[in-house]
Amino acid sequence: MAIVHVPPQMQKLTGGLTEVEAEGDSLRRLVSNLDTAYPGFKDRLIKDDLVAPGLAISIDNVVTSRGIFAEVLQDSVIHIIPAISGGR
Amino acid sequence: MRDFEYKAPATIDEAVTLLAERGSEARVLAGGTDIIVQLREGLRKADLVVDVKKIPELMSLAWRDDGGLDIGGAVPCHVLYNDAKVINAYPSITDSAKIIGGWQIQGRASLGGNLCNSSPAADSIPSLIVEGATCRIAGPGGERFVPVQEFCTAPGANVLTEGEMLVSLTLPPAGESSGSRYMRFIPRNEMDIAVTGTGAWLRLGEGGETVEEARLALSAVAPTPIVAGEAEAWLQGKPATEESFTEAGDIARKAASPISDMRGPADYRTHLVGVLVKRALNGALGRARGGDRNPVIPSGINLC
Amino acid sequence: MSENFNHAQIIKDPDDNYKILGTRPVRHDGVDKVTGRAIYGNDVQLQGLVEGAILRSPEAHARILSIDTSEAEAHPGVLAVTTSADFPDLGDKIANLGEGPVNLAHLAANCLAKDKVLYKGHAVAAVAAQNAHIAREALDLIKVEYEPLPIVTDVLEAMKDGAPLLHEGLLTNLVPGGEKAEAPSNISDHHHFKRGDTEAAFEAAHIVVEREFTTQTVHQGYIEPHVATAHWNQDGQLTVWASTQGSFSAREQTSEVLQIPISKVKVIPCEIGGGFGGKIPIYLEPVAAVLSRKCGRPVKIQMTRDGVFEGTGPTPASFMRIKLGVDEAGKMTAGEAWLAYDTGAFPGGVIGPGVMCVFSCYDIEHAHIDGYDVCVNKPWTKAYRAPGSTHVAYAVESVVDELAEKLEMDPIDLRLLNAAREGTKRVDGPVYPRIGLIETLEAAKNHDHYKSPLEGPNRGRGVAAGFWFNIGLKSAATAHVNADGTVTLLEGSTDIGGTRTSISMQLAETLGIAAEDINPKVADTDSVGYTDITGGSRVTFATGLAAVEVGKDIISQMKERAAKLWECEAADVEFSDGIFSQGDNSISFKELCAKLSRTGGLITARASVDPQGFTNGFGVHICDLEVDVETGKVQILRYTALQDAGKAIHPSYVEGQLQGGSVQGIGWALNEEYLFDEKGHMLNPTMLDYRMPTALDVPMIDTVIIEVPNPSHPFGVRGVGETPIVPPPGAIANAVKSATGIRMTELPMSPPRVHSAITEDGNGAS
Amino acid sequence: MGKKIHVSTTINGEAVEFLCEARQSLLEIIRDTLTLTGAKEGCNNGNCGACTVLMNGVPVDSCLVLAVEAEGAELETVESIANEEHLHPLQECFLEGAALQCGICTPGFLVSAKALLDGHPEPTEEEIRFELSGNLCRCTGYDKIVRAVQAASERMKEVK
Repeated sequence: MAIVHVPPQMQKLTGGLTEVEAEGDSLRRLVSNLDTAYPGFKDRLIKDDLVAPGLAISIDNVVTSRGIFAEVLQDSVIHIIPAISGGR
Repeated sequence: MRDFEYKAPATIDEAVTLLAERGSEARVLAGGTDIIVQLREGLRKADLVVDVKKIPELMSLAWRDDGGLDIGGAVPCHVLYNDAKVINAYPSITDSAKIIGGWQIQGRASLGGNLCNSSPAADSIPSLIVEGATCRIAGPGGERFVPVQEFCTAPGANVLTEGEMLVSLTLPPAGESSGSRYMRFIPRNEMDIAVTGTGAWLRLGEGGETVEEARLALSAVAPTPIVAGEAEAWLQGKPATEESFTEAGDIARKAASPISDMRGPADYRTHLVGVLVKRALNGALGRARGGDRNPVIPSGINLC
Repeated sequence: MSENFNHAQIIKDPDDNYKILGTRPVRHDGVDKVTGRAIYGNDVQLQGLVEGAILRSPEAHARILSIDTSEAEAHPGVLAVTTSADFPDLGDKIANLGEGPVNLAHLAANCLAKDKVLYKGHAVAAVAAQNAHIAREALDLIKVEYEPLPIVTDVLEAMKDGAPLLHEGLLTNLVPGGEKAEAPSNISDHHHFKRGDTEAAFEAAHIVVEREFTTQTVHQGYIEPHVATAHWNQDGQLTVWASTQGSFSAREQTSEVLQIPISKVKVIPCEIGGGFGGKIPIYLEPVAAVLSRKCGRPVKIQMTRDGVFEGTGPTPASFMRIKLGVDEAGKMTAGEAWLAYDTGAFPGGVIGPGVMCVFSCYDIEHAHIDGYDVCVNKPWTKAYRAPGSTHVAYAVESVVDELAEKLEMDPIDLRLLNAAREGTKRVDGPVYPRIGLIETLEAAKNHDHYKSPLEGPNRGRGVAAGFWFNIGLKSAATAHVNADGTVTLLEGSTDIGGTRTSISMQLAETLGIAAEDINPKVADTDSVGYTDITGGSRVTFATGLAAVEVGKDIISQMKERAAKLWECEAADVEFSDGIFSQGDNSISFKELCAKLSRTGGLITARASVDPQGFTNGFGVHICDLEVDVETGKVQILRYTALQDAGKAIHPSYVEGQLQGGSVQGIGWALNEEYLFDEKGHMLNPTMLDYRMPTALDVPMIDTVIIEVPNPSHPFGVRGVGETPIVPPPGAIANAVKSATGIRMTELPMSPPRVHSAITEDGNGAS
Repeated sequence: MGKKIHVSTTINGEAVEFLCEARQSLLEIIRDTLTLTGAKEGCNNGNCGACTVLMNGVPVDSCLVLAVEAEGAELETVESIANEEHLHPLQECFLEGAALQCGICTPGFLVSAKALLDGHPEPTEEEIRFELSGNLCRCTGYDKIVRAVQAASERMKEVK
């Protein structure tokens, strides 16, 4: 199971848990499973098949540019962080 | 910018006739480094631009028999600071000429232009004042002479009336045992407008230990460049020492009535007057005692 | 010849034995650039070209009641006039433009204001005319009726209840992409990170230092003004000649603002006269396009210099409160940061990287970070070299310096004790891969500069560290192998600082040929695969990787040709050091090229990459300076920049990045700032009064390159370009403290500010 | 539009005539009319030096010269620094020393530096920095530019 670190402002959805486990070999599947366990995640994280504006997803310490199709491994560690908008 | 007519007369008479005919529609072009910017930005308007650089008197350096110098109104700065005789006679003027804008500006800009632009922060005006320069002005009514310290009347304004133009700056012979220095304070080391500037001129008494006569002029601390008369008078007969110069700086501060603007707060400018008067007097003293008269490259501490 | 140029010290990776990488070939575009032949945006000359000019708002905040362009249209020589009425209605559409989401309505309204102007200098209308003089004359004939509104320019003022609102409907994003605040405000985003129990950790700390810092708006200051030329053909095809950091990004932004398919837009990248992040957004392209559509002629618009300062995106002013606690040994145990950056006129500034960079150099167990992006009546802020990181490094490195002083510890030792390393978890979550901060700090400590005594009154030395993420993103490249043994390389990364060469060198290394045998071309959007912007310190890393992939493809195709010659299996052909071989057969790359046309034709190869393995860059800077205590003026005496640069492909250009970034940071630290009057008008929109350093203001900048290879790149490349701007303000502030005893908590440390701090402190001369 | 004025001048050793309006700058004319686009517009205000050309041997900001003032003048632009076959030592040293990144300021620096070395073949570092302070560069931090000028000064001495 991959570990998802939940940022403080989303911990409402997890009942205060700072990290949760979820299954899924792609970000899409992982978020979908996460949403089943903790309803609301999918809406927060995905908009129109893309990672929601303003957000970035770090999988194993690399901010992915592959959106919901990014590969997730069995022991991956996921962080939800702000996107570097314009910050390039 | 709006288009205009361009004339380049060959004589003073022609130029004065043109200027008199066209009155406020006309602007004189010398080096152009101020007027072209002002026309482009709409700060000044002109229907006629009169380029005076084809007039021989405006482009010449003429040493007079009495040892004095007439600097043509449009002689560019680089001519002055590349002339060893000018450097030796009037070092504060070449100090100024060497730091007005960058090299590219100095290839065009002239002391006459700097004076006629009449900015309170002009670098050359304090130097011209302390070296005792007089403006030779031509106009429809003939010639007249005005000391530089009386030339500027307000920011961007001066005594020239319609039809008049500055022909040259007349400098008295440089005295024995005298030296001068211009210093300005700017946040960068080059390419900047003076937050405050100071011209200092000294003549030493016999033995070189006392001040026989001093002249001090300040820029960017009043609507026009000014003379620090009280400090000048106080210095007379005083020992030529750091202590005297510090005191003179304190007295000179009282002459300052600066405004706060983006280049510096008023109290800071007033403070700088004291620092610059002291440093410029020290520089003038060194030269009066035979030190190097070449313009100083303003990098490093205390060389602002 | 090269001994004259005094190159940097390079601390090499011992396993490194490259032939081309690490050498210093002359750049491929060099001769064109020293002879004046290179074509920059404003050098484009086309048949029938006319020139445009932009009308800018004299108000910092106002409703536009009406715009009357009739008189301008009637002016002789005027060909077209446009306002935002000519743009399609974009509603509230958010587009994902490769580098991140952009609110299209904001993007368009920044190109030409819609119903409100939000800052002085906001573009309102544009004119195309026979020449720029006429276009500017016509601007004066456009009548705009404004209803002035109250303004707010200070970030903290703008956060207060009752502050004038820039966007009536703006609700703070409390969670990125999710929950929003209930009442409108100027705060567009609130970011929040928390780890551990900060309160208890501060309670238990041996020493706690807390300080507040402010910085002012600064501009990238590229010497080339923004310029764009557009030609909208009768067949609906739009061609844009742009000075942009990303031709594909410019194409996407332009097509979205104009709501035309990207296939209808071709962007031809010109040589670009500096960007530093400021030439990622578009300003002129859609405006020139609409004018061209209206008049049927190609239209070129070049911004005036005051237009660049007032109308493009500088980087934000900020307010920061930083608190750090250490135990008796100096180990950092607790950190707290409260940051507010102004985003300017529209939401979406650089607070995101700010909150992620603030404690990024250190391993801190308990930390709490809040960051706010706040709209104010100033130009829409944009990226500037390591956006958002310089601000926080200035603040944090000042506090770290103060801790070292209180602990009576060497400031580098304190940093070494707490430095992030492989495995350290950043406060925002991610864990560091192999990084080189420790190596860089050690190199600084051992450097002659740090070991030399500094003597003389009012002199001081400061050090500071800095961090930047670097990025990967997408790059493509195509190569044609020529019969003479050279390779033509098409790539899409606009070359701002010599990247044609750093990319070509990676292809040359792969192929075992000379860098001069590669002929690189920066191609237009129709001629090369999709490539993201030149920014984020990514081009040598990602486009370089595309070139390596291209090289591998070439080798594999050429092995087949060699196999044909030798009647063997391609799998049996070996390639090494530019030689193909099998058994006793061998042939050089060049020789084989000559035989290509007879073995099936010349070869083309291509690659498209989206590498994920980019990694971070850390810098440590050492600065000696002297303060003129009578005037408050600071003179930099000696400066050394050290950086963990991965493999330095072309060391001269790595040094150049370190030196250029350092001097930009020195400018930011000492004199650069936007000055505003009470009406929100910028007072200093000229290169005279916006005081960037001149050659006379800085010393030589010594550099040390520490090559800690990036394990995810075949040659170990890390990004380099952005990190060097991060440490200077902190290093200079710490040096000013050491020289005068005064801690400067405001940027810039301009002479009046330093003098006033000295005077208030009572130590200096009055 | 204003009345056009006829101007005869010499640019890079060739006699040239052009028509211009009085308000047009020398920079506009050499770039747009004479298509010598080596001189660049950075500020159009005399503050950056990117448009530096030599007028009668003296460096000037061509944005602050009216084109009509070029009547009878001798002008040199960056295009004249190299001869038909060889780059000037300054150009070689700028390339070998990587003294340019984006390259927009380079033509102005080369023209100023050439004027400097022509009049002053062995300048000190401080003199180089002072004389080039009218040319702004935002990419290099000036280090490599100053070194390139120093290297060119050495190389020109060797040639002599």
